[in-house]
Amino acid sequence: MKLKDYLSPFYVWKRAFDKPFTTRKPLEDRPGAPRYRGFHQNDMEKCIGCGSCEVICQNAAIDLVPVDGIETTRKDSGLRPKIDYGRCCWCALCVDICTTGSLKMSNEYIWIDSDPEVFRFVPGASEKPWKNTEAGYSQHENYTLLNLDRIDMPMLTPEDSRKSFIETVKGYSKEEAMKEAQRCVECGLCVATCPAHMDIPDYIRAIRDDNLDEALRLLYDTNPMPATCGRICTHLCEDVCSIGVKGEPLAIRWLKRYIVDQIDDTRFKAILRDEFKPNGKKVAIIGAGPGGLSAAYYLVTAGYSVTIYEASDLAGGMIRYGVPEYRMPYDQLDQDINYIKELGVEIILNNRIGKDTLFSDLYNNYDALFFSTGLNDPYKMAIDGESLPGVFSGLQILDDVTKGIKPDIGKSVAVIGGGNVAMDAARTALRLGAESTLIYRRREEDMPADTEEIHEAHAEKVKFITQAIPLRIEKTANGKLKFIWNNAEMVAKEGAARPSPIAIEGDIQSLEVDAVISAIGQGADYSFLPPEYESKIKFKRGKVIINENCQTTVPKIFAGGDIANPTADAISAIADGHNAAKGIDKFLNKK
Amino acid sequence: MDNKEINNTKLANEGLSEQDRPLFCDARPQSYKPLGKYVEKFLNWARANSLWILGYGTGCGAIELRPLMTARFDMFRWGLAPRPTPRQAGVFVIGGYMSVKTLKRVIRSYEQMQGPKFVIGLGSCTINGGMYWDSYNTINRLDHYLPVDIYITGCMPRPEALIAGFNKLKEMIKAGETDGQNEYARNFDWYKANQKKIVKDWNMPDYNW
Amino acid sequence: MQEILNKLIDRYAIEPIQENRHNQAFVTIEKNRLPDVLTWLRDYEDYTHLAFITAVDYPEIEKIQLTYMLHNYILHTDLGLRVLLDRTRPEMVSIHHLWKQVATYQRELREMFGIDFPGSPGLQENFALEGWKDIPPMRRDFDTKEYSEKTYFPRPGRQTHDPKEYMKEKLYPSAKEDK
Amino acid sequence: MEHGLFISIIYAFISLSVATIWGLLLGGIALKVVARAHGRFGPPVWQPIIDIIKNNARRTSISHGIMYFLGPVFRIAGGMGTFLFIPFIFGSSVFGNFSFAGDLFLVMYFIFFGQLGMALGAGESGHPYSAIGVARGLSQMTAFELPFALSVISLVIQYGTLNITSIVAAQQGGLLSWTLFTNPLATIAALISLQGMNMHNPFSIVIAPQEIPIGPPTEYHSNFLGLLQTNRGLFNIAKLALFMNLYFGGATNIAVMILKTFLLYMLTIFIGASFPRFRTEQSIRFFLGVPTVIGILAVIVIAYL
Repeated sequence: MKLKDYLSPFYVWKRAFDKPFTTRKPLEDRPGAPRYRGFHQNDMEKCIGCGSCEVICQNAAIDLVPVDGIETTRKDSGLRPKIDYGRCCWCALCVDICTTGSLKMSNEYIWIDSDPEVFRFVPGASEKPWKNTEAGYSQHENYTLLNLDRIDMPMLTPEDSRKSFIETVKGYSKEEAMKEAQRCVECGLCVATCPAHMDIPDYIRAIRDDNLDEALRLLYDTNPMPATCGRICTHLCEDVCSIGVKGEPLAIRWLKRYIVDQIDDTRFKAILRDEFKPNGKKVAIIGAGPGGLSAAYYLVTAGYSVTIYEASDLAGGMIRYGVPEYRMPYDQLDQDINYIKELGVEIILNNRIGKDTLFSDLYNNYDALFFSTGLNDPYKMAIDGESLPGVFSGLQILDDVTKGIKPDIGKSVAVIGGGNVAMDAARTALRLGAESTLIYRRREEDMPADTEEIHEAHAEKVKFITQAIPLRIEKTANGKLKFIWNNAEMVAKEGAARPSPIAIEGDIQSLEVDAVISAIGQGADYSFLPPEYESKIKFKRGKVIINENCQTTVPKIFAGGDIANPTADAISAIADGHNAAKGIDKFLNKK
Repeated sequence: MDNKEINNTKLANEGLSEQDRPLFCDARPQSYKPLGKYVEKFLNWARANSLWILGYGTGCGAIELRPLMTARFDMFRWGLAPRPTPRQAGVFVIGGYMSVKTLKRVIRSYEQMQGPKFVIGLGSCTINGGMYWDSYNTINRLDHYLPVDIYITGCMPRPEALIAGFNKLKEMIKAGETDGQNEYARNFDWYKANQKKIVKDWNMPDYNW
Repeated sequence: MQEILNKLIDRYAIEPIQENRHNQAFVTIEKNRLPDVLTWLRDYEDYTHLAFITAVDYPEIEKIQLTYMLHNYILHTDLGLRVLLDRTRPEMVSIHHLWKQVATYQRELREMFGIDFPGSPGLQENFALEGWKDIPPMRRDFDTKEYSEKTYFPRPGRQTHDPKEYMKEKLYPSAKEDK
Repeated sequence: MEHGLFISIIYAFISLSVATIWGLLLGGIALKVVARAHGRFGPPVWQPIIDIIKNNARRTSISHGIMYFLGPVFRIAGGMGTFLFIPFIFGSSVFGNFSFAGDLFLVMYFIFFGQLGMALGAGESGHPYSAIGVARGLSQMTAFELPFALSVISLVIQYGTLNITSIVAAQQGGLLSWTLFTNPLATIAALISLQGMNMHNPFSIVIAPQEIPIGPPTEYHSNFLGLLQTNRGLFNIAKLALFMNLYFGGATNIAVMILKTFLLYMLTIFIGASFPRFRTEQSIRFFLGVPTVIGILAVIVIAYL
């Protein structure tokens, strides 16, 4: 050994005169990194309680619990994640999966207690020191575990679609549907919103598992017209879809359609295994629309013998006569109706109650009555010139086209209104070879029509004139109609839910068209009800008052569909039909 | 044993052969009364400022104890020091999950420590199983087997959290709130029943001093 | 790699061969030929290093698959030898005479999968589980979650709600008696 | 011994207390100094005292038998014995301690005595690590005693007395009359064995905490450990005082004593913190090599030149 080997170790003492490495106060001086994953934070307002965090947690650390002050609404389950820090391993999968981005992690990491029971809290609700910490881990902008983009639905191009009545939407292929189904987080928020409370997550899972038979059974549990609803449903479910908070909601409607599209209708009976024992009781249904058909299905599967009285020459009601073929091909509607017929439901067509058969006869001959006659009496605009030739109602046009009559609308039309009927009428007019202009009192975002409808109408080059208050219709010298309106501005009124249009004085415009189609809504037609029943059944603002079993104030009479519910769409009518069937069953079995 | 109130309730010491029994402890642990108020206060101050940690890494959390000894954290300046033998140590840091096999050794080590002794449950696993909650061989909650004075949640907690935990433990010792030793003696039968339910081959004395 | 595989095919007519990477392959061989093949590989083909033995349980086909992973330090290639054992009474020839340290693996496999290696030293000693009485924990029909909940009593007080059911209860309780 | 017995006891008690506390503080200072070399702050200097209080305040303690019980007693008896026959401060009536003609031999015996007692006690605890530690400690001790004994023999020849007080008195003629300068070879041999006696690196294999948890005292706890720790302070200062007296001219007042023991202790720390650890056979080989040769040379030089 050299002398150097003995001396060099003493070099270590040089260190003694340098500044020590030690952090004096590690607790204060060493906070977590800006993206350190510490204890959770949750934005209570943003969170919708979908429970994706609970499902993804590998350690079963998350419970969903009700929290004071959080109400259950359509878009919010009212539950909030409660995290067990005796389980959590701070992997942040819950943050990455969060459908709203409300769940975050602070960079606080110190929590010490002598009681092991306290290490659970609801982030956002409990007052913790890290509740409002800025730094911490949150979802990365460009990275999410969710699939936010909807699988594109193959559609006809607007150029092609406006030329014919061929169905615009082509439907998903198997790959597309399974891919789309995989986006679902199975939170189940949609079930409460669906008027029929369909088992949406379950049938989407069945699609994912490629078990379409099971999926169809799930559909028929709550909805006997899936082919119809798969096309024209107002899909309230998609509005509340948790994926929709940050991205595009799941195409629940198209997935439903996919199930029915994939299964040959001849196999329905084998798959659904609808078996029932007739119980000898008879129920009459007025109106073969979705409400009536739905009630008929559930009644007949409960063993009742059901007769439907329909005034038109084909069943389907507003779905057949109010929805144009490019949205709702008639063969698909027939598929739904035929299955119900197959089960033994008798549909008597061309039989208008009050004219061909008396309401009192039905009342006396059947054990129970259900009517779901729908809204088929178009509202009047109540302006001058409304009765001029060339002024049609939207329903009239759609009805004519269904029946194969080509209405005389010329080369240009003005459609008044902003609902689905107005859209349908405008787009139908396009297909009949006319230029359509849509005129609406309020702004575009106020339109009651589905956004998809509005979007497609735009794509198909329907002209939109908004904030226009109709004044009158005049006949011009060259045989055309002149539609005159007053431009309006939107004024928010105190206490009103939405701003209302107020005419701007003097700002009057006009448009020359060949025809004017008014589609500003419809009312119910109760002319089939004899006065003695009409007086017994209670109404409110033109709608029948029913209880939760769809029972009217006359115990034996049940009602549902557009005439009773506020949403006035097919799925609500179907739900009413189902409820009425259950109500009738309860009512008749109690006796 | 220099303790007057010794209770000679004999233990069964099952699992030991007849000739081995006298070699091992056959008395139950005792409860101890604190000395006079001010004396105990002074002694508690000394206990709080000289915490010797049993350096037995029971789980992944043991790795969080190591940085404390480095120059960065320098735990010695708070009177903390690792101790290689349970006889001399006063704090048992349970570093996270404990398998059944480790639990057996931990029980033995804990009982060999001389009172007053303190237990720190480090990490989520000691509270409710943590990420090993559904494992066939790791326990879910530590407080069923040992009296735990404080828990530090985390998976794993950073060394800073461990420091905070020691600070809290010190405060509790100074306030005289930590009485794991007596709690263990009082609920001895309950702890033993829990331990024996898990540790299937109990081939050691019922109590290891 | 191909060379040794060809030799294996020639000498022992072993099929099928699954090649994972250019330097890694797996072959499935008969149970009673394994010691032969291992000895030959070790003594003549430079597969001197037994990296590990491991097992996979396949209840679907009622088999337990044992894999012996060999490494050649000269060519730096890995060769995995697979053996299928009957699941009801899994038993395998011990190879501790080839590699002494194998006894430890065999102890572990006996404990975790219940595979018997007659003659292996210390086979009945505890490995990680002391006094285990249930079915071997690595068998696929062993439900570890259920066992854990039964044995280690998780902390009570946890309760969760399903958003779907909860919303039903809150928003449309009338439909409760559905289905 | 001009005082009565009672006074002597009181003086011895005071002397012991001051020495123990100073020894413990020195230990604390050493911890702090070493911590600086590690780049950290280290515990407070009174940490060893707190540790002793804590250990004595332990509620339970386990005995493994009579010898086990006596181990720490032997140890502290060795420490006290060593200390009480060394003049802590030369000429002081309180710190002068006991002195008689052959006290150098007695002190050297006491240095061994504690370790042997400890070895017996630790052996009875039955812990294998204790046994390993004891084996290592005793074999290392025999090795470092050899150069120290040679150095002392050289001193005895040089001063012609076995009385420490006389040796200190002989060095009182200024700096150059210290043994350090009059007999440098003996001093060097003794300083090397001091490093081993204090069990600082590179001779710390005995307590090697990483390999054999803490060595001989593995099983010692509570009051037993408290006693051992008290002795560590006392025995340390006793050895330092002995070296101060034999080689560095002793101390005539408390300030000089503090300065000299401090510097002497820092020397061992200075070396200890720099070097890694020898294995047992390495350290034995080391002590029986160069230091022993230096010791023999010291004896030869003093005796025959």
